This record gives sequence, C-alpha cells and structure tokens, in this order.
Amino acid sequence: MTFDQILFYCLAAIAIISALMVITRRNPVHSAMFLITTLFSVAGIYLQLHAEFLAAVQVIVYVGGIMVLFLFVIMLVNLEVVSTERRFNKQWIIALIASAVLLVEFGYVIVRGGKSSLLPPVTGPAQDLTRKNSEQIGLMLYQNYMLPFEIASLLLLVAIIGAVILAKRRLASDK
Amino acid sequence: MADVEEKVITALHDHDTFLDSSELIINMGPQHPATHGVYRVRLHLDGEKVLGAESYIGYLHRGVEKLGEHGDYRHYGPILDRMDYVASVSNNLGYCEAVEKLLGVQIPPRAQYLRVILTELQRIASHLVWLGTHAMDIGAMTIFLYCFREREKILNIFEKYFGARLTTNSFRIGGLQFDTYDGFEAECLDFCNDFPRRIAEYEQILSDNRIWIGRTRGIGILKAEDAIALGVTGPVLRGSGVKFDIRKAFPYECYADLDFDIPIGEMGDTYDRYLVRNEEMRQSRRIVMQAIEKLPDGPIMGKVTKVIRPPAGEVYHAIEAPKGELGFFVVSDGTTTPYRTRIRPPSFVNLQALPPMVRGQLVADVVAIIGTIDIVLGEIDR
Amino acid sequence: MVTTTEYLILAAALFTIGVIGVLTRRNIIIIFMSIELILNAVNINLVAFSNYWQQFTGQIYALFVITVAAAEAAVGLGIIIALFRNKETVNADEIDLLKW
Amino acid sequence: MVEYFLIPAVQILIIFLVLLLFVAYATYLERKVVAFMQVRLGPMRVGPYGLLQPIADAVKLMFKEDIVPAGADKWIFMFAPVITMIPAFTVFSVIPFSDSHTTVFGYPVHLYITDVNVGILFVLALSSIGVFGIILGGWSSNSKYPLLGSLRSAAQMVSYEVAMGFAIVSVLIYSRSLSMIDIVNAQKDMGWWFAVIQPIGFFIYLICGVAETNRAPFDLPEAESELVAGFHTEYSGFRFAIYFMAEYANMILISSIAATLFWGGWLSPFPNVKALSFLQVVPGVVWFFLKVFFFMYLYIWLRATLPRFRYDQLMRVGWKYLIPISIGNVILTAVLRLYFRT
Repeated sequence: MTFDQILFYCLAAIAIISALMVITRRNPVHSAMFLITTLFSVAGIYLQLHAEFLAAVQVIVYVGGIMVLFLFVIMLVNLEVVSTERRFNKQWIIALIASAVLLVEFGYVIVRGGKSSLLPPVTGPAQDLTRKNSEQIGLMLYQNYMLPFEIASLLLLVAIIGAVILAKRRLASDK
Repeated sequence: MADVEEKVITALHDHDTFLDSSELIINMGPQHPATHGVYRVRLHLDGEKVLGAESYIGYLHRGVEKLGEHGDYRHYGPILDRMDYVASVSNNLGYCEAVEKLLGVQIPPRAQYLRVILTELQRIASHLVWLGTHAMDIGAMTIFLYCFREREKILNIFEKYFGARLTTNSFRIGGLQFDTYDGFEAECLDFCNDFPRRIAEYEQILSDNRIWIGRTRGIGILKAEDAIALGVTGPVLRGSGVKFDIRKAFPYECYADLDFDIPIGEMGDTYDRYLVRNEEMRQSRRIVMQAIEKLPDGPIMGKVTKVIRPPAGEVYHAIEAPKGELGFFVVSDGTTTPYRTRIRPPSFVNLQALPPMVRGQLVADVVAIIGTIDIVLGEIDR
Repeated sequence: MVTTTEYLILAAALFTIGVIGVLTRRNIIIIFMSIELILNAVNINLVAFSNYWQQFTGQIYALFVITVAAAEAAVGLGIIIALFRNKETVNADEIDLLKW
Repeated sequence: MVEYFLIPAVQILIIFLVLLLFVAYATYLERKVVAFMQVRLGPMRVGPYGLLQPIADAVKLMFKEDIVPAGADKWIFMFAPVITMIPAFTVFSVIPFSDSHTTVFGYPVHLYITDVNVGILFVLALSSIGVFGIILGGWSSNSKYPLLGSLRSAAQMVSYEVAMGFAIVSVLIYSRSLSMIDIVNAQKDMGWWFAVIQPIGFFIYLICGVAETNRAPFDLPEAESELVAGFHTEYSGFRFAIYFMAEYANMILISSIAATLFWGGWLSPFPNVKALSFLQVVPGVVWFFLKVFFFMYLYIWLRATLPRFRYDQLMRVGWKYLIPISIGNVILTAVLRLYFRT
C-alpha cells in the first residue's frame, strides 16, 4: 500500500463516517460539525486529485461561508423541543429500502464499469493538471467558460436578492 | 409622565420580534462590568434591539435612611459618606445644611468658602470618574487612566485635609472640623492651573473622534419635557436643555458671590451630556479659583451647642450634588435624634429615565446610557 | 495509486448517505445538509474524472457546482427562516399546507 | 525520507515553539505598551520589569479549574477553543520568513516550512475556519451573552472577510501568483512595496485585519462592557488560555500577512534604491520581524486610542464602505494593469 492509498482510505473513511453522523445526530449543530469534517476530507481528496484550487475553494466557500450560514440559522431557529422530538419521519423504512436499491445499482454500475473499462480513453490533448493549477483554471474560466461563469454570477445575484427578501422581517404594514 | 410610562409599558408587551416568536430576555447585572455596581437591568431584546428595560435595585441596600433615625444628629455624617461614595463631600454638605437650616445657625464665611472649594473639587473628581468609566464603557480605555491621574491629585488634597481619600468627613453641623493645612490654597491653585490642559487632552481624544460621536450622538435622547416629567436633575437635565442648577436657582453657601455659568445641551443626547459635564468641570475649576482668591480669614465653626437639639419641625434642603439635586428632608421632634431622615438621591431619580431612553436602542447603547446617567449604586439603594 | 473506481465508490457511498438523509430526517436543516453531501459526492466524481482524462473541465464543473450550492444554501436558509417565522417549526413533515 | 518528513517536522516544531513564545510575549508587549500610553508601568512584579509575567500567567491558567457550565454541550464546549487555535497556528506554515536557506547536515533548509502554489488561498481558507471555534464556543456555553457574542462575531468575520479578500485580490493582480514567495519576489522585481502601489488595498486590509481578529475598535464579540466577555464568558482556565493564544496568534498572523503582501516580506526598504543597499546587510528575517512588530504595535496603539464601534455601525462600515471601495479598487487596478501593461 502506498502512502497515497493510505491517505485516500483514511480520508474516505473519515468522510463516510462523518457523513453517517450528519444524518443520524439529533442535534443540528453536531450534524453541522460532522458535515464540516466531511467537507474537509473531501477537500483532502481534491488535493490528491491535483485540484489544489478547488480544495481551497471548497474550504473557503463551503466551510467558511455556507457552513457558517448554516450554524447561524441553526442558532436563530434554535428550539428547545428539538432534543426530545422524533428524529426520523414515518416513512423511514421505505426510504431506507429505496436507498439500498440505489446503492446496489451504484455498486453494480461501478463494478461492471471498472471491470469492462467502459470509460472511454483520453480524447484530445491532455492538460498537465499538476502545473499552475489555479492559473490554468482561471484561464479556462475566463476563456472557454465565459458564458457559464457569467450565468453563475447572475445566479448568485438572484440568490442574494432572494435570500434577503425571504429572510427580511415582514413590515407591520404588510400584514 | 403618564405618557412616558405608557411607552415603557407598551415596550414591555410588544412582541414584534425578529422571528415573530419570542423576545430574548437578558439580565444585565447584578454582576456585569458595565452596570457600575450591583445594579440589575432586565432587557427585553429583539436580536440586538432593546424593546424595554426594567431596573432592579436594592442589592446594595444598607438602610442609610433608617440609620439616621437611630443616632444623634452628628452621628449621621460618617454614614452618609458611604452613600454616593464617589462624592462623599457633597453628601455631608447637603445634610449639614439641612440641619443648620433647622437649627437656624449661620455658619462663618470661611467655612462657607472652604465648603464650596471642597465640594467643587469633589464635583470635578466625581465627573472625572464619570468620564473615565463612561468612556471605558464605550471602549476607550486610555481616558479612564488619564481621568484617574487627575482625580488622584484631588484625592491627595483630600487626604491631606480630611485624612481620608474616599469617605471624607470634616463637615460638621455649624461649620467644619478642620481648618486648612499649610499650602492647601497653593495645591488647589496648582491643580486648577494644570486642569484646563487636561480637559483639552480628554476632548482631543474624544470630542472629534468619529467613533465616539457615532456612539453618543443621537443616543439616549431625553427631551426637555420628558426630563422634567421624570424629575431628572443635574447634568442629565441640563443636557436636555433645561437651565436649572440649584446653585443658581436657590443659592446656598456663598454661591451667590461667585461667578459661574451653567452649561446646557441642545438635543439631550449622550454627547450633549458629555459636553455639559466637561464644561461643568471647567466651571467648577473657575469656582474653586474664585473661592480661593476670596477665601476670608476667621473661625470655621459657627455657634452650635454641644448637644444638637433642633426645635420640632421639618426642613427640606437640596444642594446641587455632582449628579443632580441631592435633597435631605429632616424631621425633628425636639429630641437629640432625628425623627425622620429622608434622602432624595439624584441617581435614584435619574435612573427612572433609563427605560424610556434605552427603548429602541441597541444593547451597546444601553451601557452608554447607563454611563451617561452617571449612577452610583450606594446612593440609589441607600 | 488510487484508481478512479475507488473515488467513484466513495462518491456513491456519500451520495447514498445523502439520499438517506433527505428521505428519512424530519429536521429541514439536516435535510439541507444532506443535499450538500449529495453535491459533494457529485463533485468527487467530477474531479476524479477530470484527473482520469487529464482535463480541467471536471474541476471547472465542480466549481460551478459549488457556486450553485452557495446560491442554494442562501435561498434555502432564507426559506427556512421564513418558514420558521410563520410556522415555528423546522420539521418537514409538519409543513403540510400549501397555503396558510 | 529525511528530506520529506524529518526536516519539515523539526521545522514545524521550531516554528511552533517560537510562535508560542511570541504569542506569550505579545501579551507582555501589549500590556507594557498600553501601560506606557496610559501613564502607568504595567507588569513589574514577576521577574525584572515583569518579564516573566506571561509565564506566570500561563502557569496560573493551567492550574485553574476547568469549568464546564451546566447544560453546556460538553464536547463542543471543550473542543471549540482548539478549533480556533489550530488554524491560527497552521497558517504560519506558508508564511515565508525569509528566502535565504542554509545547509544542515547536508540537507538544504529554508526559512519557511513550505511554499504552496495556492498559498494565499490556503491562508484565507484556514483563517475562515477560526470563526467556527468562536461560534461553537459561544453556542455551546448555554448562556446568553456568549450566544450574542458568537452571533456578532460570525456576522462580523464573514462580512469583513469579503473586503479583505478583495484587498488581497488587488495585490494578486500585480503579483500574478498565489504563492507567498512569488508575491514577495514580485515586489522585489518591481522595486516597490505593494503598499505604495496599492494604498487603498493596504488600508482596507489593515482595517479588515483588525476586524477579523476581533480587536479594538472592532472587538464587539468580546465587548467587555456590553457582553461581559462575549463568546468566552463561560470559559476559564486552560481553555480560556487557548482562546487567548489564538487571538494573539491571529494578530501575529495578520501582521505577518500584511508584511508579506504589502510591505515586501523579508525585503529591506526600497530594495531598488542603490543608496539604501547597505540596509541589505541586515538579514531578511530581521526585516520581516521588524515589520511584524510594527503592525503588532499598531494593533496595540489602536486599542489604547479608539472607542468601540457599535454593531450596526460596524456592519455599515463593512458593507457600505469597505466592500464597495475594495471592489472598486480591484476594478481600477485591473483596468490600469490592462492599459499600462509593464
């Protein structure tokens, strides 16, 4: 087993265990903590895949931005009753069965795909992922993917406005 | 008044909060760095916005009023030192004058001037404590130590004169116990000559500071009519633009002979009160300098019998203490013990203005407003 | 050397866990977190394929997914706050009216 | 093996220990400097001139009882200070103290732990984690003042991070690299510190840096007069010490980044002026620490001088002034860079 593999299995184990914790913890703050752990190990996996820029973005945006927002909202809507309530909804057995089916499907596809090498071979000139990662991503974003980039920015703008309007306190005159 | 009360009550039952669910109730105090003692204010918050406030007092209650009815007239003085403990001298002045009024005693001019000098120095010291703690509440920590540096000079004079720094006591019914020590005048003048430079220093740090202005301008506005309705006195009243000072309105001691101005504010916000108190320190300095110049020779004790036995009757006498009108209502039944000693402490009455002032402000402003009212818990709880 | 298949297995596991979370939990905030898990699983796939083909496209796609996740979290949490304000609950199965 | 594991491990250990010492003496520096500004002496009792005061403080805090409030979320409460401290110390692994290197036992050793090509992103990423320790510490205390403090700090740190990021971007436009070493070298090539080229970005970074570390006048999360001690009201003993250390480590960190990005890191002042080349006799490390010291002094100076902002004023400054100005600065810089390509 190489160092690479040991690292991968550690990260994967952390990711999966904490993901399981996310969906089983009673307290949303604990769930959020474990989600942060998952996000970190996913960032580590990005590093293994030579995506340094993406790993940094993952931590900055997900951990530093989205999860702070999550914690903020959890604290705002903090209910005392949460700790005594049922955790799962009534149809959880059906949900588990459905998910099991999904997992089996995934497993089948991956095992089959892995064995018969269904993945098409590399097409086009290979790009060197290891050199100047952020610079190359930047160039591609602003040249090849200009339109999606602009659309993404528009989406964020819409999200900002939408979030503000949704969360805004309703004025007395509106009621 | 009823209007103000109405506002406070509606504030407490107004449930228009951020999540339309529950308001947050915070107990500020009795253990809190910014409540200036063991004072507790219960804040009803919507996020950071204050919906209402209720004061809970009495943590420092020592039965000062009741103690006055158990000793003879002279014994009350040292107890009163502990009332407004940052302005002990003023407490004694009010009480002694009330009893003198009851007795009908005239005190000698030298004693009058000395009393004025000492109480005005005490006013400066008290205002310095106020400025230091107020600025510290708002986050400017250095000014606190600068203020205490100057206060130290006053306390050194006090220590030499009274033999004590905090609970000073030399005012007696009929005059003073001690005459001045050698060099008293020189030391007072020395302080007064140095003092304008120091006030300029404080104002240089604070007055034009944009953060300071942002934290005090328009915060805790008390309109003149509200201030009068609430019975507020002292710098808080004058900050609201009402030109009322007992030293001018009902001159006692030798204030009629002295020349000084009464500064008033315009808007009645925290910044105005800050300016008013700063100006009051300057005016007190003026008074001290004039009084030292005019200080007559002569006895320091009037004609008072060994045992004080005022004729049956009652008297109310108020002085302008650093924090406002400090009134003493003394009832005599003709014996050597007062029948009733009722105190009207300025902090207690001024504190009433807190709930209407903090309504609609933010949590951070509450400490600024508590600071600007300038309360001393020893005086509130008595 | 870690093969692409192993990354895909990890992604599949995370995806399924996310789906279980969405389907079984009552607390809407945790449902949201499960959705983040699903998005992350997808991102792992994208980046793994990007590594396999030695192309940046996958990474850039993942970048867009993160952008969408950010937008989604902002709006979603806004909805939760609005919901909580009106219904005083964050349980998905108690929010069963189309209009109130 | 030695090159990949042993040397970095030793380097990390040395830098960690040196940093701990720096953090301890940063508290001493602060107390002394503030004391002198306030016409008093500061710590004088422990050791000559109170020099052993930080050690005495550390010992005291170690032996204090570690109180966990009733109803607190015990695990999160115990873990939260560590979350704040770890990133504060980890970020120093990409701070270049100097570019000079020596040979130890035949192996080349640099005066920095590592140089990664996403250096500044790494810094931003890790510094955005520190806020969790504050939020969780405040939340898990099961007390109202800490909760208010942590909500304040969450909002504050998230909003000021935006402007700070844009201030850094304006530097990156000139440096054309995210690596900390390359950023300093770019300043060497240009012959100017970026603070001269990017004054607006520099000031925005400074303001945001003070706000990020929750220091006066932006010390709302721990505003003593309002929220008692903010998010760490319920903490005592060693856990409080960890928060305290993290705060000072963050101050040193922000100062180091300011020195690296805007004041040319280990470069001597005006590296291109021939007449000043004698300054290069002084080793780069010394220049670096002098610069860091200056920024630390600035922190203390601000604390001794300014009153505290109010929460809404803070948000207004952040969102209405700093962020628009910093975005405008980035656009202006980009346009200038495009038209005056050098």
